[in-house]
Amino acid sequence: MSETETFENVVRFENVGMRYGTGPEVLREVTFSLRPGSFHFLTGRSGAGKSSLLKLMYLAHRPSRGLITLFDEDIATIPRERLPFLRRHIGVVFQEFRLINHLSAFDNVALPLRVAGVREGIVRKHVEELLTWTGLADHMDARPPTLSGGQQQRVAIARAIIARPRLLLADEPTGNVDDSMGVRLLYLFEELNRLGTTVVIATHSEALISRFQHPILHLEAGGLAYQARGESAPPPPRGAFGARRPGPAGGAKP
Amino acid sequence: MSETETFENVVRFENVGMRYGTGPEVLREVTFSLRPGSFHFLTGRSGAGKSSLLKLMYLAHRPSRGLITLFDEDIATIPRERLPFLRRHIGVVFQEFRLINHLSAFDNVALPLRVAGVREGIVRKHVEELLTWTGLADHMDARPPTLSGGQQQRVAIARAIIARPRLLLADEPTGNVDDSMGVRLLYLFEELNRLGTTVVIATHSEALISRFQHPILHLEAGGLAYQARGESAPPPPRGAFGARRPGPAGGAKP
Amino acid sequence: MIAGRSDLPLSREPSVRLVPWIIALMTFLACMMLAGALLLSDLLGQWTRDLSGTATVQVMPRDGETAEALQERVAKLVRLLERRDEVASARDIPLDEIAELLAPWLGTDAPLDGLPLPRLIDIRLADGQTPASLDSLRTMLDNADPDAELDDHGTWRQEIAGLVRALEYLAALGIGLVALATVGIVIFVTRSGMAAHQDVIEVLHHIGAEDSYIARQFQRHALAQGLRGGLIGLVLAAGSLWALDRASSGLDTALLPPFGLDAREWAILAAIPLATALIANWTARRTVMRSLGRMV
Amino acid sequence: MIAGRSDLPLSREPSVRLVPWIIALMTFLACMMLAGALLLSDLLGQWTRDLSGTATVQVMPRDGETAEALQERVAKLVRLLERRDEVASARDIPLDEIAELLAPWLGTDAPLDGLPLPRLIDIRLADGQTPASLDSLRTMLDNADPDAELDDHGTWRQEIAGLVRALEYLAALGIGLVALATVGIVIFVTRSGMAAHQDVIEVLHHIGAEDSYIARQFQRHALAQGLRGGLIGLVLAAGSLWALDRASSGLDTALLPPFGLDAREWAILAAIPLATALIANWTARRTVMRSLGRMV
Ligand SMILES: Nc1ncnc2c1ncn2[C@@H]1O[C@H](COP(=O)(O)OP(=O)(O)OP(=O)(O)O)[C@@H](O)[C@H]1O
Ligand SMILES: Nc1ncnc2c1ncn2[C@@H]1O[C@H](COP(=O)(O)OP(=O)(O)OP(=O)(O)O)[C@@H](O)[C@H]1O
Ligand SMILES: [Mg+2]
Ligand SMILES: [Mg+2]
Repeated sequence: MSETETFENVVRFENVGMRYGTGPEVLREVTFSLRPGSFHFLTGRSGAGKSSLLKLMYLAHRPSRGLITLFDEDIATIPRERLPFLRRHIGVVFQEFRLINHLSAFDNVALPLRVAGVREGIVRKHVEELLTWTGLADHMDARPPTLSGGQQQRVAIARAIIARPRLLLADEPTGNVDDSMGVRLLYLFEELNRLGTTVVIATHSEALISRFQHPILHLEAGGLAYQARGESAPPPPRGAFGARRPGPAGGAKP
Repeated sequence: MSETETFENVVRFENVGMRYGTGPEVLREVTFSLRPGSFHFLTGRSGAGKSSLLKLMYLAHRPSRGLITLFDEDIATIPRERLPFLRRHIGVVFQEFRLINHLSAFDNVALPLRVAGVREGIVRKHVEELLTWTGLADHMDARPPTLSGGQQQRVAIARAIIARPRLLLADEPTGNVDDSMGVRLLYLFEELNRLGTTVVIATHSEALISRFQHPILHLEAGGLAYQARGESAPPPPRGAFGARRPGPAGGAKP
Repeated sequence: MIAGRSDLPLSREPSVRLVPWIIALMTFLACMMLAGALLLSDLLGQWTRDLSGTATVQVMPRDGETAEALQERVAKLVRLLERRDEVASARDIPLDEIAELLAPWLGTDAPLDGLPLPRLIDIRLADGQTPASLDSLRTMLDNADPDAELDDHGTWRQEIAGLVRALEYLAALGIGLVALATVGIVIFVTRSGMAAHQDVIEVLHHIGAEDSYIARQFQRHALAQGLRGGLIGLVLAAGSLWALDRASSGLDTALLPPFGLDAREWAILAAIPLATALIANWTARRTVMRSLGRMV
Repeated sequence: MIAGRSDLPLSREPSVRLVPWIIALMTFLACMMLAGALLLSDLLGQWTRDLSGTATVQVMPRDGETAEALQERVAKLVRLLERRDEVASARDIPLDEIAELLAPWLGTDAPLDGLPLPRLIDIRLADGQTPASLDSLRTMLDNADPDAELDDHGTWRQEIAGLVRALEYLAALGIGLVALATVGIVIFVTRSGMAAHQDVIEVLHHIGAEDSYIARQFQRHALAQGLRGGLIGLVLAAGSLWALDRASSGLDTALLPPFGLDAREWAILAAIPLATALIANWTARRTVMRSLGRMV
């Protein structure tokens, strides 16, 4: 997978099932695929399995059956050593944020760049830019427990997109911000999408869904009830959005 | 404060200021009062100070200046030993839930009743009833980390209202549930309100605010921008909602 | 752990589960140290009893005195000595015993009969004698018989007493250190166990639980953990001591006393797990109360 | 702790801050135990050297032999003995020294001149002698002079050797236990320190950090904590030993050797904090790697 490579599908699920431990299947017979550059909402009642579906996509959980491909590679056959480099192309906004409490907002957002070995000067520039954009210019040095719920959520979003991932998975990313901030954040996701990132947003907000007319993946009782068509044009030329990731095989460059 | 006593105001703030540590004031000159049986939305942009205002009301933080009364008592003069009994009359839904991860959903919800010394048979009946009502009948024995975001939020709400508090403070209680569940939960709060509980709900959801026409406390840059009139009739006669709290001075009855 | 509804099952995460084992280990160490010290003091007690409780009176023969006259004088002194409070027993050492003692120097067949040998009286002192009581014995002897001399084994006694004191200092230091370490570790693991429950403390507080109720939950938990750990440690220590006793009985050195503890010493040992549990209990209470005190 | 951007400052919460102190305490204990064992082995070494390296030859006078002839025989035996490899030195004990030794039994003015006293030769054996070499000495003496007899202090030697062995067993057991406890505690506190960072491990993992990168962060942290704790413990132990040395020099008992360690022994002590740090490092790596291994 190189910087310029294109894929047929960013994500493809085929008859995927998933269960936690020995519990019942929370996902059943899930089949869908996401083209590069597509933008989907993931909907469904509370407990329908949205977060679980996302967990499969960001490799936090293995399916109990079925086939999953990421960037056209079967995840069951990818050797473990390569997974970290794959993960660097996937940005995740966790429903419960998962910020590191003893690091400042700045350091939390800088983490993906530092792990990938980006130069500190570049890190500083991009992180400050993005935090300012999300209205956190005054809170860069605050630790997450001293931030309001919405501020924490924005830090989590900034961390997910700072490395300009190829696939962005956001779980309820606007649950703690007001509607106007929610709209502003969705514009941010759309901008990222225009630059080639495939986006999936799990949300309950009917306001957002109706305002931004993107195709919908709807889960009902563990199964995919319908998938609105999500074909989109090949990714547009890339601009200078966020920090550049280091090259293909992902070796950390100092 | 006895079961039948009435108050002029459940909560009264007068020129209240609040700061965290040595930081800037996040609340300034806040003045308002809540009549018994009133129902308010608390709104404001992310970071405006909603959660901070609620913290003052549920006695998690002291004001840096100004006067706060709860049930017509100045909280600065209440002896520390009496605070636990005061707290049992205040139900809180925390923005970040704060469930106890190693207890089952059932035990989390039962906690306020057990702490107050309610009989186990009654505890079981009321907790099961309430969890069923909130759609968690199948998840009573699940521990919070194995619940979905919305399920956790509903457990947190159930815990806040199980002891039928006189004052219910809910911080973004519908951020993780779908709109229909959000409406259902608000009906629950209104039912509680009809039974005499004073309710304050911090929320970003314009859909909810416009659907349920309750007065609004709006925070802007740390100050109370406007307080829509919240006069309401004296509390209606009480029905059998939730478990009965033990009597006035609050001593735990076995 | 759940006895009735007012009990709150506390978490069983790995780091908390380790707590009783750490306490067991430290209790075991403290028990072994204490047992070692008790055995050492037994050993030293025996040595010093052997040496310091004794003295010798040397009765020099007078010019031209017959063996019978000397024997008479010795017998008189023995009777005198036995009447004294300072003396537990006095024994005239028979001539053939003296010959035995002298064998390395005089050879086994030396003709002792013709020699004007001094006679010896072996004295076992009563318990609790001081140098002063030896002095009064000496005065008595001087008056009774100017040719009798008291030898209290002073040099040897001082040597041994110095050694005993030094070893006892060391043992006390060792026990003190292990005790300190045990207390430190028990406090640490209890505190870190409590830290893992900080969220529970906060939630209970906000729900309207009284401070003493919250503290009680954790105290009970810590007490149980401490007691369990302490008992495991005690059982391990008892087992090891028993094994050592068995092993050492094969050693047969007359210098070592029987390698076992008496009932009183076992009781002292058994106090250790109790102390451990109480420290854990007290630490839990203090930690919880202090963290509650920081809240409104 | 932050050296360049690839370093991640780890949390400073109270329970984590305690870690180096616990490690310091255990290191201190281990150092004191080891120092005690080294001193004990010095002490026992001196005792046994004093006793087991010696033997005595008793030369019995023959009937009607003059003092001069006896002296002649003794001198010949001394020359013979000094030529043997087994013997470091042999010394004819002069008559007045014998008289001194006999004083308690014979009185200070006993007329020794007329007595047919046996003569004694004091032998200091060469290093590394076995019972077999004593046997060969005995044979030699029997051939040279049937009236000379070798006394190798056998009974005493066996007593002391038994005691030494028993004490050495005990010391080894004590050190083993403290070492075990130290390892256990270091592993425990390192692990519970890591558990406090479980969330960080997970987040780093999801962000695409390689396992070895994550482990390295924590290893470095644990190594630093272990080293800091170990050094504090070593410094405390060194201070205590110095203080003990000062205190014991006031005790003046000839039975205790000078209370200090030599360079080699200090080097052994200094290895303890190093070992502690390495154990902490290894535990951190294992803990992190295992918890990463459980993730996809
Ligand atoms: N770690 C887990 N172990 C066991 N069961 C789990 C776990 N996580 C989730 N579940 C269960 O799986 C089901 C789906 O959960 P999931 O979190 O995917 O729902 P969701 O669609 O994200 O809901 P929400 O909108 O409330 O966040 C739920 O019934 C939940 O109880
Ligand atoms: N514990 C704290 N220490 C220091 N500052 C804090 C702390 N908690 C909140 N703040 C700051 O106080 C301000 C108000 O925060 P608060 O949580 O009250 O906002 P909010 O209105 O609840 O926002 P949101 O809608 O995002 O939850 C914010 O700027 C936040 O950074
Ligand atoms: Mg979810
Ligand atoms: Mg808030």
